[in-house]
Amino acid sequence: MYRAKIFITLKKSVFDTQGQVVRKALQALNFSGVEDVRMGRYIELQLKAADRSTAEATVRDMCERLLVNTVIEQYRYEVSEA
Amino acid sequence: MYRAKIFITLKKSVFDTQGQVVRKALQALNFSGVEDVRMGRYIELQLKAADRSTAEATVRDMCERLLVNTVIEQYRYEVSEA
Amino acid sequence: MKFGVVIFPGSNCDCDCCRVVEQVMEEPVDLIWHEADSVDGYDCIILPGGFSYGNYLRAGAIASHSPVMGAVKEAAADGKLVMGICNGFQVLTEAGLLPGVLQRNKNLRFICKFLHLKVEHNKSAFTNACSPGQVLRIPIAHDEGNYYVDPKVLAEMEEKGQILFRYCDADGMVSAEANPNGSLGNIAGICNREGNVMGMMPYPERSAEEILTSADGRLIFESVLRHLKEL
Amino acid sequence: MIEPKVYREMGLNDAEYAQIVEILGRHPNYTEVGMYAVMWSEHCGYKYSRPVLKLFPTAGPRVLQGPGENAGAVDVGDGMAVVMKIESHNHPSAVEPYEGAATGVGGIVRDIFTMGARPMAALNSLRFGELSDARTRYLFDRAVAGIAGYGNCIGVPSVAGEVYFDDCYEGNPLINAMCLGLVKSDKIARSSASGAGNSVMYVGAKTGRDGIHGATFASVELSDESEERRSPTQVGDPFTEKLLIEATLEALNTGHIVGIQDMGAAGLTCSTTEMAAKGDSGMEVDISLVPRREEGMTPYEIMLSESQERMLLVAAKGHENEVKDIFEKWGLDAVVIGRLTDDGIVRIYDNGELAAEVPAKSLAEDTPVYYMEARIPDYIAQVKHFDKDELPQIEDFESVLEVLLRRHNIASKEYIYRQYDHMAQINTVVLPGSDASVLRLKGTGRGLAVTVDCNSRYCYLDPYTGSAIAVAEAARNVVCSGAEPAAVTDCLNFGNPEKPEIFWQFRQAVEGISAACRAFGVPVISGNVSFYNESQGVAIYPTPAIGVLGVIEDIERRCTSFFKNDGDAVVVLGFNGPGLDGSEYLKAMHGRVAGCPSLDLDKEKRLQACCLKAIRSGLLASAHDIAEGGLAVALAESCFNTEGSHGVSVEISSDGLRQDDALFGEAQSRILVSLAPSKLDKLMKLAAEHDVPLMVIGAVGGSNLIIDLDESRVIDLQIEKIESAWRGSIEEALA
Ligand SMILES: Nc1ncnc2c1ncn2[C@@H]1O[C@H](COP(=O)(O)OP(=O)(O)O)[C@@H](O)[C@H]1O
Ligand SMILES: [Mg+2]
Repeated sequence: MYRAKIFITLKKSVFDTQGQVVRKALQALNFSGVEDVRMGRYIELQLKAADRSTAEATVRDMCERLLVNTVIEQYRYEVSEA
Repeated sequence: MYRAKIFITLKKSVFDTQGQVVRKALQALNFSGVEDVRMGRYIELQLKAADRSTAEATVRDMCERLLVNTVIEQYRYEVSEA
Repeated sequence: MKFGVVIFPGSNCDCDCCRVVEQVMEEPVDLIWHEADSVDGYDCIILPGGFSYGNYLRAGAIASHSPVMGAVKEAAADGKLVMGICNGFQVLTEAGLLPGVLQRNKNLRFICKFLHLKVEHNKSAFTNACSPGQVLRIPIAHDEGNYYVDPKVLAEMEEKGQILFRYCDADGMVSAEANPNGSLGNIAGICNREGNVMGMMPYPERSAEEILTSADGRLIFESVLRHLKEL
Repeated sequence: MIEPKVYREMGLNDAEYAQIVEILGRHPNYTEVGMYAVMWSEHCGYKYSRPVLKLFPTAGPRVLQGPGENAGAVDVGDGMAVVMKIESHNHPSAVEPYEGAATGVGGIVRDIFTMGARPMAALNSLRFGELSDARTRYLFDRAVAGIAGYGNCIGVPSVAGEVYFDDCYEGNPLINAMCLGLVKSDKIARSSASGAGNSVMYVGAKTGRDGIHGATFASVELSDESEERRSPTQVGDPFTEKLLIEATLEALNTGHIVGIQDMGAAGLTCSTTEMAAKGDSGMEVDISLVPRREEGMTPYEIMLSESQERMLLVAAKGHENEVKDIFEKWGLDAVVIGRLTDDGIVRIYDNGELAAEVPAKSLAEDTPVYYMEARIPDYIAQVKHFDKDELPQIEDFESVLEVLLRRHNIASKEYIYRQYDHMAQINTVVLPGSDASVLRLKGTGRGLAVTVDCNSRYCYLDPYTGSAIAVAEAARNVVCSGAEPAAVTDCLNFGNPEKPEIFWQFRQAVEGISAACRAFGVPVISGNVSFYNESQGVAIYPTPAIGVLGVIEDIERRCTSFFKNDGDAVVVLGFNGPGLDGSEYLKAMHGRVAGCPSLDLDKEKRLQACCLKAIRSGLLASAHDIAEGGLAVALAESCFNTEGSHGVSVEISSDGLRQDDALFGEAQSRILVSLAPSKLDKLMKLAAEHDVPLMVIGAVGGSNLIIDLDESRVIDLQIEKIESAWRGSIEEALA
């Protein structure tokens, strides 16, 4: 059993409209030194795999095929034994 | 300048509807060994702070006051120098 | 009886509420800007539906920190009536004025449709013009209306009569099939322990005129007026 | 001196480049070439379509603004005007369906409030491949979610629309968004900028490197290359759009705004040159003042950026601060970036340094125009060869009806409109699901009926007739709701116009639309052209989506398509005839797309007049256009009512037609109505007056759909059962 953590963010070239609004909201709450807020998604899952590198390949495949909208998003992941 | 990464997930006691849907979708794509998919949010931001421990305290404060709904969500964060 | 309808950036049902209060109920109403620091002089404050701050981050989260919400909290503590409709309900839970949270609909999609609500009891400021168990035909339109609250809190809410509306079928049966969004206990509307702050996901102002195929939503506004007149 | 490779890549040919050199009397710089290239693209400059579009009738007693502005406008009484337009967002949606569809909504909504009108309703017209294809399911689901995500957030109800599924759209889906808004007739805002010395202001979201080449991108076929070109995809920010709506309407209300234009395709280039050209003005702008969210942007990038949710406006000198204060109150940037001049030249400075200097009209008005060759495509002769008698007879009409009701082109579209807030602003008095949606005009006793329609299979078989049918059907839908058609907006989706066969389709379609509009006396007040809808060199069916707005004089006399009372008489009003050509039945049961649909404009006009009169006189309980799936499907659809379904029982005879044609044929100019039997006499009289045939075929009642054909019972199905099949079909396909 492996545990994967997947971090998905908008590509740098894509404008993060949510992040902008959240930054302003934080500033309005007097968190004045905040900058460059990027809103992303975070997925945790468990998967069965023969070994770590198979697990990693599977996670990458899942990201490409379903979890990530690769037109506008980028991702990275960490796989560890569960 | 510090960079914070914030990971927000639903508390274990709260049913993760979206996670369920995604697990089923993955299984439909023949990712059969997948279990326990949890969908969360991931926020990256930069902040000015006198030192690391102030930065950490500020991030915690942001989470408690705005970024996290502590009725159903839990969070953890990592702060590093940017 | 003076009503105030709050406008947050992104509110979009403020005009609908005003129309119903002014044209249908024939009572005076003002719009209140989100930066206002006082809501004095209003007997009932309405937080309208819409997408305050685009519902970015979480529905209602950013609006719940608006300056006006400080004033709304004070008014609520003074016993003034506060009612949140749809996004307004989300703002009230985020602000801590009502217990629980509104999560994404179980089907993960926005749902707009007419459905039925069962009025749990008529002992509240918001339901006294209804009969207990009355079935109202009212529409919903939301993405995040799936009510959740800690089971312990729920038990207490049930006991204190804080549940005001539940989704039901046309015959008043509260069933899983009649639950549009996965809400715990089919909950569609609640109030606080004191009974002066109410939140509901369905839109009473969208069903307050016969031409809109139902005028049942009027009963909510009528209840408020009755309550205020009896004070 | 610009390399030919560079301007060609931007979409200009050598002759066009030479023309630019002649206009300027020198070689253009890189920024200028970019500006000409986008403005002279088909998408902005209409270089292929303009001569053809001149055929449209555009005048009429109600018209306050015809084509040529951001949107058209018609008088709807009481000093109020409705502003309306439809626009395509096909290519962006093929790449990123959610954001593509969302920004499509954002763009059309801006066209409406730019005219000073409050957006009151959105519609959409969608085309996809078949839902059996996984990529299509993804495109469909995400595009619908994108329309919902954007429209719901800005509080503009999405009240109506249409969707068709056909393999021809698999590689090239269509997303057309339509919007209408309400404004006082004497408060319509315009995009012409005049008055030297007045200030040019930039308002709204900041500029980034989004969608550069968007307009030229829409003017080429989709290929692998566009995968790269697409890269910075535009993302929508509906929250900012909502603020922009409120701030713009409030600012226009001050009376200090002289001209206003949204920044859509070709961004600042388009808005600066078009506004100046329309007002016979020049303009000086310093782009270093443009609010931006990325560093190091070049003049080229700033002038061509298609970042969303931005507008350009001209404020009367001395009143800039009043305007600025309003935008700032709504949390938006508003910056004076330049001023108007009177020499007709647009000068772009970057920090005081001249970056571009071009005559406004040479970009915005004097664009090259091409008279393209048109040639009849080979397939036309083949599809015309259609001998009905060769079709095998099908005996089991019950199962045919069940198949048709499940066809995604016929099944309930509830899966889609459930996701749209269609009630915001509390005007929607006939909700989606009926032939047209009806909006009340608060405080007037009147209402509007709106719809958008196009059966593109008919248009493929015969672009002229098919397009005329699209107008007829949209108008008929509006009439069935009790409204008099008042205006048309059209979105012309076609393949590559440089191919003579495509250009032929295009011209035929415009001629067909024009003929129908003339016959019905309904002007075209706005529209949009989308070419290059091809993938791997194969074009989509010609798809001219037709939006029609109708006015209901007495909102109490509105009508829906649903049967209401047991015992009501069921009547076919109109002209029976052969209708298997291009029908859904022919495609679904025989796998054929063939024949030649037909339409008699004069009969259609009489039918619509008669039906409208009947509704206005309070005779009818329901009226439903007989369209895809023919009479049998129309009967079923009239039975299905969310407020309580009804059964129906009818007896018909095939009267010289094949039996399948009598049941499922799609002959035009027919309306299925129901009414109290006591009113039948009056309806017959009215029909006779209009010289419209009428056939009483049965009565509402029971819990089944029963059809006796030529005296034998061919269909007897439980409403409950067929209704749930019809309602659930699209959702099942996605599960
Ligand atoms: N098919 C058409 N029918 C009628 N008018 C059209 C058509 N296509 C374009 N127009 C009109 O031409 C003008 C320019 O169209 P367009 O470039 O799409 O507008 P925008 O500049 O808002 O994108 C508009 O007034 C539009 O209504
Ligand atoms: Mg425009």
